[in-house]
Amino acid sequence: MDSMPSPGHAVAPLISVQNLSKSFPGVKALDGVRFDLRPGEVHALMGENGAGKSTLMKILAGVYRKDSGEVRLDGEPVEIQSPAHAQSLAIGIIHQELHLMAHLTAAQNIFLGREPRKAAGLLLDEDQLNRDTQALFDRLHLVLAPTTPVGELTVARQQMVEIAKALSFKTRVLIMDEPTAALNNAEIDELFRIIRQLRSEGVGIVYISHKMDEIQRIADRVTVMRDGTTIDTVPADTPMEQVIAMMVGRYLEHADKHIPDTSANEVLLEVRGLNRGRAIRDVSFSVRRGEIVGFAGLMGAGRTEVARAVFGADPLDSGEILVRGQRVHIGSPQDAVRAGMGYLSEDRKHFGLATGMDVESNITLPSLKRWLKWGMFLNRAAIHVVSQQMVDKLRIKTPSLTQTARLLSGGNQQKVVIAKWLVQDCEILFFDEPTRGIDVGAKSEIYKLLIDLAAQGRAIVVISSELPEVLQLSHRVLVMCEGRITGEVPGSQATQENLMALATRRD
Amino acid sequence: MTQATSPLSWLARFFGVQAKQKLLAFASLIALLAVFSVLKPDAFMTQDNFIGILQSTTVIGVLAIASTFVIITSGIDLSVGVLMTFCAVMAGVFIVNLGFPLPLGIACALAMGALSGCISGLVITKLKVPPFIATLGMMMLLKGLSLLITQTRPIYFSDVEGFDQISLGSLIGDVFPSLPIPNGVLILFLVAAVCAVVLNKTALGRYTFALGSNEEAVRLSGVNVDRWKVIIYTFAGGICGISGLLIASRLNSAQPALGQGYELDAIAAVVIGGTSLSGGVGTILGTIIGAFIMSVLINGLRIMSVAQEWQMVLTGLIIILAVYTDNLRRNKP
Amino acid sequence: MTQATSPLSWLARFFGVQAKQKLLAFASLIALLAVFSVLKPDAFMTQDNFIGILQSTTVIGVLAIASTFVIITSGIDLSVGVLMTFCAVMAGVFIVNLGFPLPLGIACALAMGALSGCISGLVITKLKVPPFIATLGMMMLLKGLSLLITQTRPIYFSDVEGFDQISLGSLIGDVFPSLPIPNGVLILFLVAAVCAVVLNKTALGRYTFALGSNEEAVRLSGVNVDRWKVIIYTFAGGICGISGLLIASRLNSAQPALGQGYELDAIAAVVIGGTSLSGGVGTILGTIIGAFIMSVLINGLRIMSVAQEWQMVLTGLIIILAVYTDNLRRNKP
Amino acid sequence: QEIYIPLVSKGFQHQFWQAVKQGADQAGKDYKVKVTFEGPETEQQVDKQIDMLSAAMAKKPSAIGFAALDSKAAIPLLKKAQAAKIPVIAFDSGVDSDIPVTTATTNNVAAAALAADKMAEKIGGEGEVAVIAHDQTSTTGVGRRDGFLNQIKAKYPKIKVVDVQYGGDQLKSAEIAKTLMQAHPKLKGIFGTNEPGAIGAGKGVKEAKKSGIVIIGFDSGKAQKDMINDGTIAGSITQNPVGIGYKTVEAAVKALKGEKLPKIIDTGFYYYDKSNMNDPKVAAVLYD
Ligand SMILES: Nc1ncnc2c1ncn2[C@@H]1O[C@H](COP(=O)(O)OP(=O)(O)OP(=O)(O)O)[C@@H](O)[C@H]1O
Ligand SMILES: Nc1ncnc2c1ncn2[C@@H]1O[C@H](COP(=O)(O)OP(=O)(O)OP(=O)(O)O)[C@@H](O)[C@H]1O
Ligand SMILES: [Mg+2]
Ligand SMILES: [Mg+2]
Repeated sequence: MDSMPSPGHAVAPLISVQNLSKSFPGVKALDGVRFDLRPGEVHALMGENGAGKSTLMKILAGVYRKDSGEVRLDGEPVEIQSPAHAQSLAIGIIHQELHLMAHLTAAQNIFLGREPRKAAGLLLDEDQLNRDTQALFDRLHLVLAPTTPVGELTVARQQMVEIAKALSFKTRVLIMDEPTAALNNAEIDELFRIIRQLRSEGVGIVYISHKMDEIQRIADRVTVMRDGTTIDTVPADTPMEQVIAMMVGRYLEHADKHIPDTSANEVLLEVRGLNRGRAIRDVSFSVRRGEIVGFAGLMGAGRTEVARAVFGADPLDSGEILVRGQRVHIGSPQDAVRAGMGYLSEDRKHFGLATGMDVESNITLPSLKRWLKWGMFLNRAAIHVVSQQMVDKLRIKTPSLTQTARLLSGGNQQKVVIAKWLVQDCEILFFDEPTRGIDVGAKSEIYKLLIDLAAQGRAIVVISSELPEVLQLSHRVLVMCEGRITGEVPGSQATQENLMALATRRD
Repeated sequence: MTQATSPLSWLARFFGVQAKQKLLAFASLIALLAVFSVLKPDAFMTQDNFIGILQSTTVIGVLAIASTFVIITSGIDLSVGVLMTFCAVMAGVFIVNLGFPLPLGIACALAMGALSGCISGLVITKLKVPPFIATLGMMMLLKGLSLLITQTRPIYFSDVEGFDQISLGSLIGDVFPSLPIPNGVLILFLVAAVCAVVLNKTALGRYTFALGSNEEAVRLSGVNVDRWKVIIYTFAGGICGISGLLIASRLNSAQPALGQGYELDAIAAVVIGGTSLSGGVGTILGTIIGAFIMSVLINGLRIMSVAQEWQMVLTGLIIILAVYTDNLRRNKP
Repeated sequence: MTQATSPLSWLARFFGVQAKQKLLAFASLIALLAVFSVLKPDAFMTQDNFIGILQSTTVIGVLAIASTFVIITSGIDLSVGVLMTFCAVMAGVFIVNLGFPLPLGIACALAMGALSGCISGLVITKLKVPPFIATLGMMMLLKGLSLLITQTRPIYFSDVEGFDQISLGSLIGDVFPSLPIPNGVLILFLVAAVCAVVLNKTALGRYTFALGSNEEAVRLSGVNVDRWKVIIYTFAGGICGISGLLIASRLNSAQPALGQGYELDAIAAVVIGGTSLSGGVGTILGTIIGAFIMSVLINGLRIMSVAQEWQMVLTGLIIILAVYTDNLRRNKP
Repeated sequence: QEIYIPLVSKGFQHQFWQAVKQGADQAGKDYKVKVTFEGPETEQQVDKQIDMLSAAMAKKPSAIGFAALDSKAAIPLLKKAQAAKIPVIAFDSGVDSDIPVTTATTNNVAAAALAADKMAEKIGGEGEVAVIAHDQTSTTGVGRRDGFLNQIKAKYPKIKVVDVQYGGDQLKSAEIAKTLMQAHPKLKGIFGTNEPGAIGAGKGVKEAKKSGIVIIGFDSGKAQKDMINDGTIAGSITQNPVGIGYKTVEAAVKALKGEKLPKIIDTGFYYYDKSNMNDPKVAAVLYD
C-alpha cells in the first residue's frame, strides 16, 4: 500500500448501486438508480426536493427494502434487511428527520443499544456511559453535558447529538442526509473538520445537502438525481451552474437585489421591551410595510424565541406589541393570527405540519374559516382550487392533493408549510428558517415570492442561519446574541463579516 | 361482488372513506354472518333475529359513534357508558319526576350529556389532565351522581305516553308491516349519517382530525385548540345522551347502575372499524361496521348456545383478529 | 421538613427520581392523611387501621407497578386485573389440583403470568394490534379461561399448609411483636425495590423509557424493538402473577370471577404517581405513592361512613385533582 | 323434536347462580330435555339480559325460564313469547306480570328478616350492626338489604344499623369489614347479603383478629361453610338455589304437558349454622 488513493482514481467502490427501483403507493420514488461510493471520498448527492435522495439512502441504511436492482458492498451483493443489519455492515446514517428520544439524555440517546454494563452485565454502567459520551463530545468539540435530556435542546443541538451518534459507530460508510440544515457556520466548520478527518481514515461519506457552497467546500464527486433517476456523476469542480442545470433541467437566473425605500411606510409591527427568562432580554424592533427584516445570529441566539413570543406561542415576562400602531394583547397564536400575523416554525415536524393529514387540509388549516359555507360546512371545491394553486405555485411534488403530508419528501413538506401561510394572507409574516431543506431551484422561487409579498405591502421577518440568505433578502438586518439585539445593519451595508461580529458580541 | 361496487362507493363517498379498500371491514362482517348462517341457518337467518341484532347494536353503536370523534382527536372517553346512564337518569328526572313535556325533557337530557362532555373537555384542556384520567374521574363521578339522584332505584317511564316508542316503536313497520324495523335502529342510522357529515364536511370534523394529527401544529396555525377540543367532547357527550334515551326507552326505565363497561365495547367497535387509537384516522361507517361485528358475534355465539365462558374467550380472540386483519388490509394495498 | 430531606433524597436516588420536586406527590398523600386524621382521629390514626391501609394496597400496588412499565412504553395493559386472577387460578390448579409442592407451584403460576404477558406482547408487536385492543382481547380471553378452568368455582387453598401466610403472616411481627406488618406488605415493597432497580439500572428499564419516548428512533438505532417490547410485557405479566399470589393467599382461594376493574385502579395509581400516559416518563416510587393515595382515600371515606355513592363522586374528583396538582408541580419548577 | 328450554338468569359467575344451573341441568337430565343457562356478567346489565332473552327466543325454544333483572323492561319480549305460545317460567325473584305461568322463588325480604332476627338473638337485642350488601340495585341485593333493615327497624329499636356498604367481590368486602370495625369500635355484628359479602366479612374479622363480632351470612359455598364450622360466621341464610333451578325446568316440562301449576312454587329458605349443617334437609340445599 502506498499513499492514500486520491479520489477520482479507479479504486474498488465500497458501495455500488445498480438499477435500483423503489415505489410507494402512487409514487415511483426510484427508477433504475445507479450510484457508487469509494472509500475515502465525500460523495455529494444532489437533486430537487423529492428527487429520491433520502429514499436511496434509507434503502442503504435498511429502513426501506428495495423493489428491484442490486446493492453491492465491497463487490458482494447484499440485501440490507434492517437498521441493525446496516449497522453490522458498518453503514451509518444521519437521517434528514431527527430521530431522538426526547426523554432520554444525550448520552443515553447516543449509546442506545450499546450501553456499557457492569455487575456481570446485569446493570447499566451509567458513569461509564457518560464518560464515553463526554469523550465523544470532546472529540467533536461539542460543549454539551451528556446528561442533558434531549427534549430540552434546540433543534440545532439535537442535530449535533444525531451527528455525534452516527460518529460514535465505527463506520466505513457514513451517510449524512442534510446534516447542516439546522446548523450555523461555526458548527458546519466543525462538522467539516470531522468529515475531512474521517475521509482521511478511509471512510466513504455520502453527503446530501441543498447548500451549494458546502458541496464545493467538501465534496470530491457529485451525483445528481432527478425524478428518481441518476442524471450523472461528475467531479466536484464542475461549475455549479452546470450542476444546478442538471438538477432542475434548466439554468437559473439570479435576481438582482433591490432594496426599496420603505422609510416612509406605516410601521406594521412594533415590539417594545420584550423579555422572557434568559432567552429574550429587552428586545425591541419594528417592521414596516413592504420591508423584509432579517434576523441573524448564532444557534441559540434567541431568534426563534422572539418570533414564538411575539406570535403568542410562548408566554412573555414583559413587553408590549403594537400592530399598526395599536397595542394588542397576544396571549395565544390565535390572537396573533387575528392581529394579522403568521409564523412559519423552524421545526416543521413538531410545530408545522399535521403529518397525518393530507396536503390540502394542511394548506387550508390556518385559513379554514374562509373555506366554510354557512360558517360550518367545508367548501370542498374552493379548498381544491386554492390548494392546487399553491401546489402549482410552489411546485410541490405530490401525487395528489389528498396525499398524506407525512409521505412527502422533506423539502416538499416544508413547501406545504409555507403554502399554508401564503393562503392565510397575513400582513405580518415570520419565516423561521423558511428554506430549510429546500432545493436551490425552489429556494430562488421562494425568495422571489417573499420579495413579491413585501412589494405587495406586507411586513416580513426572515430568521435564517444561512447568512447568504439573510444577505440576499433583507432590507434591514437585526443581529441577536444571547437573547439581545446586538445591532442593526441596513441591507445594503450588510456583509458576512460585520454580521458575524455582531452575532458574537457577548457582554 | 361487482354489483356491490356502486352502492359501496357511494357509501364510501358519503361517509368520507377515501380508499375503497377500507370498506373491506365489511368482509369480516360478511364472513361472520356467513359462518353463523351456515352453522345455524334456521335460528340465525330469521327476520326476527336480524331485527334483534339491529336492535342490540343501537345503544353501543351510538356510543361508538360518540367515541369515534374523541378517539380521532387521539383522546379517549371512558365515561361514555356511565354518561349514557346519567342521561337516561336525567331524562327520568325531567320527564317523570318534574313532569316536563316529552320533547323538552328529551332536550334537557341531551343537554345534560353535552354539559358532562363539556366538563370533561374543560378538565382536559384547562386542567391539562390527560383524557384517560379525566374521563375515568368523570366516570366515577357520574356513576355516583346517577345513584345519588335516583336513590339507587330505577325511574320508570311507564306512565309517559309513547316514551318506549322512541326505541321500540316502528315507523317503518307502520308503513311496511312486513318490515318491523324498530325506531331505535332508524335513530342509530340517522345519528351515523349526521355524524358522518359532521366529521367529513364541517369545520368540527376537520379540526377533529387535525387535533389528532398534530395538536401543536394546529395551535400554531392560530386555531383555538382548547375551544375546539371542548366543542368536540361536548358534541360527543350530546351523542351519548341520545344513546341514553335509546336505552331508557328500550328498558322503559332509567337503570342507574348500568353502563360501566359499555365504553370498552364502544372503543372496541371503533377500533375494529379502523379508527386509530393514536388519532388522526377514522370513519363513522367503519365504526358502525365494527359495532355490528361485535353484536353479530355475540348474537351468533348465543344462538349456537356456546357456553358463556367460551363466548368470552372467542370474543377476545375475534376482537384481536378483527383488528389484525384490518391492519393487514391497510398495509397491503 | 428539613429532617426529611436526606432520607427523601436518598429515596429519590434509589428510585431514580431526578427532580426532587416530584417527590411532592408525597404532599397529596400527607394532605389526605392529615385531613382524615383530623376528621376522625380515633378511628383513622390507629396502628390497626394503618396496617389495614398497607394491607389493602398490596394487590393494587403490585398491579400498578406492573402497569408502570407498560405505561412508560406508552402502552397500556387492560388485562392486569384479570391476569392477576388467572395466575391465582393457575396457582390453584398447580398447587391444589395437581399437588405441586408450594415453591414449584408458585413458580409455575408466575410463569403463566409471564406467558400471558408474552402473548400480549407478541400480539402487539407481531400482529400490530394496538395495546389497548390487544390487552382488551386478552382480558376477555383470560377471564373466560379462568372461569373454564375452575368451572366457575373457587379453588380453595385450605389444605395447603402455610399458603395464607404468604400474604397474611408477619415475619416482622414475629420479631417485633408490636409491629405486626403482614408479609404481603413486605412483598409489595420488595417488588417495588426490585422493579425500581430494573427500571433505572438495567437495559430493560432503559428500553422501556426509550420505547415510550420515540419508538421509531429506537428502531433506527438498530435495537430489536419487538423483542424488547415482548420482554417488557412478559416482565409485567410476571409481576401481575405476584399480585395473583398475594390475592389468592389473602383470600385463601382463587376466585375466578374477580379482578375486572382492578386495572383501572392500577392505572389511576400510576398516573397519580406522575407517570405519563403518553410514555417516556415515570417512577416506581411515584406509583407506590399513587397507590397509597387511592387506598388512603377509600379507607378514609369508609372510616368516615361516607355513603358509597358519595365515595364514588369524591374518588372521581380526587383522581382528577391529584393529576391536576401533579401537572401544576411539573410545570412550575 | 327435542324439547329445548333456555334459562336466562341474572348472572352466572356467582356460586349461587352456578347452583341454580346445577339444579336445572339435573332436571334436564331427569326429564330428558335440553337446557341452557346464561346470564349477564353483572346484575346491572338489564339490556344485555334482554338481548340474551331475544337470542333465546330466536332459537325457537319450547319454554323459557327467566329471572328478570328488571321485569318491566322485559315485558315486550315476554308478550312476544306469550303470542308464540311459549310458556315462560319465572325464577328467583320473579317477573312482575301475569305472563309467567308460574314462579319458582324464595322470598328474599322474608329471608333477610330471618337474618335480622338471628342477628338480634346473637347480639342480645341491642348494639351496633352494619351491612355489607352486594350491590345497590339488583333485586336480590335490594330485597335482602331492605328486608334486614326493615326488620331491625320494626322489631329491634335498640339495634342501630350504623352503615350499609356495598362489597361486590370478596376482597373489597374484606376491606370494608375492616374499616367498619375501625370506624365503629363498638360494632357487634355484620350482615353479609351474599356469599362474597359474608366471606369477606369473615376474612376482615379474621385479619383484624377481632373477636366477638357476630356475622350472619347469606347463601353457602365451601368457604362459608368452613367459616361457620370454625365459628367465624355465626350462621347463614340459604335459599335453595339447586331447587330453584330444578323446579323451574320441572315446571316448564309440566307446562308443556299442559299440567296445571300453582302461581308460586316456593322453594323455601333456611337458617343454618354449625348445629344443623349436617341435617339432611339442610345439607341438601347447601352447595360447595
Ligand atoms: N413512505 C413514503 N410513502 C410514499 N411516498 C414516499 C415515501 N417516502 C418518500 N416518498 C416519495 O418519494 C419521493 C422521493 O422522496 P425523497 O424523500 O427520497 O426525496 P428527497 O430527494 O430526499 O427530497 P428532499 O430534498 O425534499 O429531502 C417523493 O415524491 C416522496 O413524496
Ligand atoms: N425547549 C427548550 N428548553 C430549554 N431551553 C431552550 C429551549 N428552546 C430554546 N432554548 C434556549 O433558548 C435560547 C434561544 O433559543 P432559540 O431556539 O430561540 O435560538 P435561535 O436564535 O432561534 O437559534 P436557532 O438557530 O437554534 O434556531 C437558547 O439558549 C436555547 O438553548
Ligand atoms: Mg430528503
Ligand atoms: Mg431558531
